[in-house]
Amino acid sequence: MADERDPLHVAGEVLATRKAGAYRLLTIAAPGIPQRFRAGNFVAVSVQGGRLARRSLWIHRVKEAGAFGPTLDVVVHPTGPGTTWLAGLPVGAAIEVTGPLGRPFALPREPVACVLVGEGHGAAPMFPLAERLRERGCAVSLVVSAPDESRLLSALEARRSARSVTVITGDGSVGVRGDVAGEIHGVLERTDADVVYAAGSHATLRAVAAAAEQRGAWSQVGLETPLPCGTGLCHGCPVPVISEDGVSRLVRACVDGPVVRGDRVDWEALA
Amino acid sequence: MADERDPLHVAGEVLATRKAGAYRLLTIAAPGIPQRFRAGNFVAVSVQGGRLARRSLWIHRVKEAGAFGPTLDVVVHPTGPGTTWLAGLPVGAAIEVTGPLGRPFALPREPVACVLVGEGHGAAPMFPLAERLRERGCAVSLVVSAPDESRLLSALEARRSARSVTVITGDGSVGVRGDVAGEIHGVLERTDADVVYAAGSHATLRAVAAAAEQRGAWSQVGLETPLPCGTGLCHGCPVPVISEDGVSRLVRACVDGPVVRGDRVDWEALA
Amino acid sequence: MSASTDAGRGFGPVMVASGCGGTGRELAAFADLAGLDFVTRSITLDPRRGGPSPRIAETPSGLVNAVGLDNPGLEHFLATELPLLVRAGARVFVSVAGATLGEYADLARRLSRAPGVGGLEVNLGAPDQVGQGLFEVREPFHAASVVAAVRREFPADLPVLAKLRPDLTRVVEGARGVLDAGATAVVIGNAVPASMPDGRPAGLTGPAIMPVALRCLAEVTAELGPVPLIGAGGITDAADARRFLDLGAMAVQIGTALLHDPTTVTRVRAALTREETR
Amino acid sequence: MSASTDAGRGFGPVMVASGCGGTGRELAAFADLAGLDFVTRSITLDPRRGGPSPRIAETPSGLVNAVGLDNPGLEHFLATELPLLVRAGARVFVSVAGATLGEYADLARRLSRAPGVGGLEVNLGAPDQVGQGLFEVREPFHAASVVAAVRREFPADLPVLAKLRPDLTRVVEGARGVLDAGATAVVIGNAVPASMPDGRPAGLTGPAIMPVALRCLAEVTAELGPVPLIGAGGITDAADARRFLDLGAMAVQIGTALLHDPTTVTRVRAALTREETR
Ligand SMILES: Cc1cc2nc3c(=O)[nH]c(=O)nc-3n(C[C@H](O)[C@H](O)[C@H](O)COP(=O)(O)OP(=O)(O)OC[C@H]3O[C@@H](n4cnc5c(N)ncnc54)[C@H](O)[C@@H]3O)c2cc1C
Ligand SMILES: Cc1cc2nc3c(=O)[nH]c(=O)nc-3n(C[C@H](O)[C@H](O)[C@H](O)COP(=O)(O)OP(=O)(O)OC[C@H]3O[C@@H](n4cnc5c(N)ncnc54)[C@H](O)[C@@H]3O)c2cc1C
Ligand SMILES: Cc1cc2nc3c(=O)[nH]c(=O)nc-3n(C[C@H](O)[C@H](O)[C@H](O)COP(=O)(O)O)c2cc1C
Ligand SMILES: Cc1cc2nc3c(=O)[nH]c(=O)nc-3n(C[C@H](O)[C@H](O)[C@H](O)COP(=O)(O)O)c2cc1C
Ligand code: FES
Ligand code: FES
Repeated sequence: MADERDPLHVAGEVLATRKAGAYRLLTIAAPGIPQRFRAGNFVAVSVQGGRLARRSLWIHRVKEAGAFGPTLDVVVHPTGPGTTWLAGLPVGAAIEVTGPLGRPFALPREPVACVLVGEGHGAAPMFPLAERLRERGCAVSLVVSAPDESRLLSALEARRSARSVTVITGDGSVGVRGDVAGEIHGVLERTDADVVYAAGSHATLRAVAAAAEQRGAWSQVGLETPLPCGTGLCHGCPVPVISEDGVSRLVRACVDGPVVRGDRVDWEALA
Repeated sequence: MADERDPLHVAGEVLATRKAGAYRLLTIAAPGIPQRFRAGNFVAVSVQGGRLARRSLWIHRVKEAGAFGPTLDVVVHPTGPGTTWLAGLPVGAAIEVTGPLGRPFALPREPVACVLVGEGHGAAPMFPLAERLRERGCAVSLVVSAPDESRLLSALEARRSARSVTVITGDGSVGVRGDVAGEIHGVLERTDADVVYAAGSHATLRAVAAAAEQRGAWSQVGLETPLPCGTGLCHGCPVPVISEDGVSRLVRACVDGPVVRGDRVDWEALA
Repeated sequence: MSASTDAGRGFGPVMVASGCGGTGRELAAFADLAGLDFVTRSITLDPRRGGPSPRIAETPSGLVNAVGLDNPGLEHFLATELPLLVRAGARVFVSVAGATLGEYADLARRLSRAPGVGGLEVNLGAPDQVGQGLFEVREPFHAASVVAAVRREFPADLPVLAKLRPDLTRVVEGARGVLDAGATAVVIGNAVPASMPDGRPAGLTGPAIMPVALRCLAEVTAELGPVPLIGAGGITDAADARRFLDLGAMAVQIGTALLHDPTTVTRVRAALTREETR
Repeated sequence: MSASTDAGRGFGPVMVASGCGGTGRELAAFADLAGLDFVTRSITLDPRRGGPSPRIAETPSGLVNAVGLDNPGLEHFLATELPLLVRAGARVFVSVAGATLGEYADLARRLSRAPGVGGLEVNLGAPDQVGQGLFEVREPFHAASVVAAVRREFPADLPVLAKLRPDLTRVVEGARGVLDAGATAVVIGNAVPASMPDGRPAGLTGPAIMPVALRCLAEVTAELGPVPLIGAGGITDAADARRFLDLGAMAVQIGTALLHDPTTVTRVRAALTREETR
């Protein structure tokens, strides 16, 4: 039953690694995965040494060329044992990767005005999304935010795909001092957005979804809830969503998400 | 109660690593341990990734000089997961080391004729032993043996300390073709040995002990039995020895050994 | 022992453990479902929402889970999940869990009419049976009565597996009881009762528990002789599987390892087949 | 609960678990024995040779051991091992194991006269109690009867710890029983019954079992309220110890971690002390 859209589990290799502020950017050879990528997909990687849960990472970029065939980039924020291990991997290290996983961002049929919000490493999937949207003729405005400059994913390259870029930091070290929740209304207003895409903390996504709803815009949010397996096997990643009929039920964040409609999330129950 | 003879548990570092046939030689900074070393001591190292048993290695050499103070060399034969991990450690790797552990080889008071038998990596402790014995004026004859050349620890340097060196390989790739059990009688005869030291497999040690006893020589054998902790804490390393009164009882290989009198081992029960 | 070994012919040797294969659809990307022995997550009569998040946490060489029997209920399962598995050619063992003997009987009766069901697995060892409102199987005779109730309602030519917790003090009596009650084989074992980091009841699975499951299997074999057993607990590769098979297990189940590497079942099956044909 | 909490004053918070501190002499190189709560390996009336080699094997994040109560017997222990520990200033808890109630009573009586003994620990959960010819403590009342027998012979002002296996189905009743029988505190838990790679009965210890021990401790506290408990199972650092203490344990014991890093007790003690004085 496997088809071309199905994820793969491959023995990958770290091809390059570089520091980007508080993050580490890894370029990984993961045969077959880049070819199937759509913006909003993630990969699940295995950590060594008796750690059984997978670690999920947004696919940040797919490079077509290269001696190794297509490769993928991920942005690693070392916060716990798994991400610290990942960030420390040397070039040449073997790494088990499963992907691309999850529902990607849904693209609008029409060339509408889009706002893309990336908080912290949540900006990672916004860059390839911006490119796809621009290819479709959408007007793309990018919002990147972080507590401080070191956790701000460089928006330099995104400027090519985006009409405008808004930078927000908690400490005001670059761009606007503040947070997404405080700025999002103004951005939506200015850009006259029809669609809002966002990835980041639950609180930020909730604020974005609410602002979009208020304006009558459509929102798609990429949730970061713990994904023990990432592949849909364990039922360990429940997200409460409200169906058309008003009933809240649980879906799996890894296969029914991580990207979901912002107006459908039962934010109260998600907590 | 800690005193200068007590072992230490230290955070060490791999300073150098080089291939030697099938083995890997590691030079390790393990502050305080080299200073306490006596030939026949071993170190217990920790392996990462949820492996709780220690791995024991003979201390092969102690170097006094160096920018890092005294260092120690070990010879690693990668056979299982722990030794394979060790053999693959890069320079700079952190490594937890406990040592020096175990009863060392007892040195004769008089400058007598000694035969030192090292089988495979069991030759590792024989080199520093040879040096100590020569310093005491003993006539040292060295026997190094292995299944083939790749597992033969180079006796080059030992030639300085040894009056004669006998090389035995199972496949005859260098030296005499055969094994220790077959050659040991002749060696003891030729060298007119008073004391025999040996380290290697149980079968080899048993043969050496028997040959020594037959000649009325004194034997000291370094046993390699599994040492779960290496420090005397677990009672997981029983070795049957026969006391003066003829009773066989169990001692701990790690603290009452690994070096024991060959004529005291209950070889039948050791199996 | 009234084990109907006929019904058990051709299991395994490798099965997907309950609760670790998703709905089957997701596993299809990593394993050929055709001919695969697939145990569903435990299905109850009514839908269950399962426990709150986080449901799964990492422990050294293990996972603790408090998934809490999240499942869509029998009806929805039959309508939306079973057909895909059957179409794909899997041999579907539906894991059942109930609050009363009546519920177990009901589940068995209704599943006996569902086309394509290959067998049942009776979950008798959820790590928090009582907290989850399941039939209390503290004593071995409770487990036996559940199996008897299920067996009565389910076609005799289809296997009924009885899944026990790897609890040394009860597993021998438990196995004897469920086999006498008509179980085709005994699955040993389930998760070991444990705690989530925040203290909620949970089940420990994965390589951490393998020596515990092996001991239970060995003890049952030592006490009851060669009876049909299926081993589970921490299997990650063919060598692990071989340890259970060497102790007399007719098959093994793989759970946690699939969450870490979804190709595990495929790999282990292939490796065991290679070994056999060598 | 007739727990004489007076006798328990000043334990821990960190103790050396039975069977993991050698004779004490070896640990002295890595830990200051003065003031250390040291539980000896289990001592029987007569010397025991213990099991054959290999006695200990590695499992993922755990060890399985079949040391088999290797010990020199009470007399030899009193003559050669106890004095060193006492001289070094350790608070010595002698772990006792016996084949009959009479043996337990005998051990307690003779140890009550030995100078320097700080308390007893009654081993009620060896992973292969029967195979090792120990008093069968399958049912909770058996454990209670052992503690009663020991308590009768041992000075009331000295603690008697009762060590139970982390077996969820019995630990609550077990704890209630031994506390009623006069135990000063309950130690939870011992090794989990498991298999050696070659199939021999063994006990699983180390980080692999920590979630199991925590669950048992939580369950006892939930059922019995705040009773004197000592936690053990897989502790390797202060954070691990804190998890047991936060659940209400008055102290913790460290075993397997000492085999991997003999300074563990020193490190954890120091870290907990630092936390407290902060
Ligand atoms: C869809 C998705 C995409 C992600 N993309 C990125 C990315 O591009 N870059 C990046 O640095 N991080 C990303 N994360 C977060 C990352 O997966 C977690 O930070 C990481 O798993 C934590 O592992 P750890 O061992 O470092 O920390 P620990 O806290 O020790 O993790 C322990 C367990 O909790 C889970 N967990 C802990 N925190 C989180 C979290 N914030 N989100 C999800 N699971 C968590 C882990 O998976 C692991 O099982 C993403 C998460 C999701 C769900
Ligand atoms: C006193 C002493 C000195 C030693 N010196 C050296 C040395 O200088 N160089 C070297 O390469 N090896 C040496 N060994 C052997 C080495 O300790 C083992 O080969 C190693 O522990 C095996 O670990 P592993 O993970 O590679 O293999 P595994 O087979 O996976 O080991 C599993 C367990 O069994 C034990 N074990 C397995 N084989 C042996 C063995 N032959 N001896 C002792 N324990 C074993 C290990 O400690 C471990 O706990 C020595 C052993 C002893 C007792
Ligand atoms: C996330 C998860 C969910 C599980 N759900 C069930 C279940 O619904 N019913 C059941 O009988 N066992 C369930 N189990 C137990 C497994 O089927 C299996 O018996 C156990 O995990 C031991 O095998 P393992 O170590 O290979 O995982 C679950 C295990 C996990 C990890
Ligand atoms: C090698 C070894 C020997 C042990 N011997 C005993 C013993 O003699 N008596 C006893 O009550 N517990 C014994 N135990 C169990 C420990 O005291 C402890 O309860 C158990 O190992 C759990 O703690 P840990 O995970 O910190 O090791 C032994 C454990 C090990 C690993
Ligand atoms: S993370 Fe396992 S099902 Fe979603
Ligand atoms: S190896 Fe643990 S006591 Fe000898």
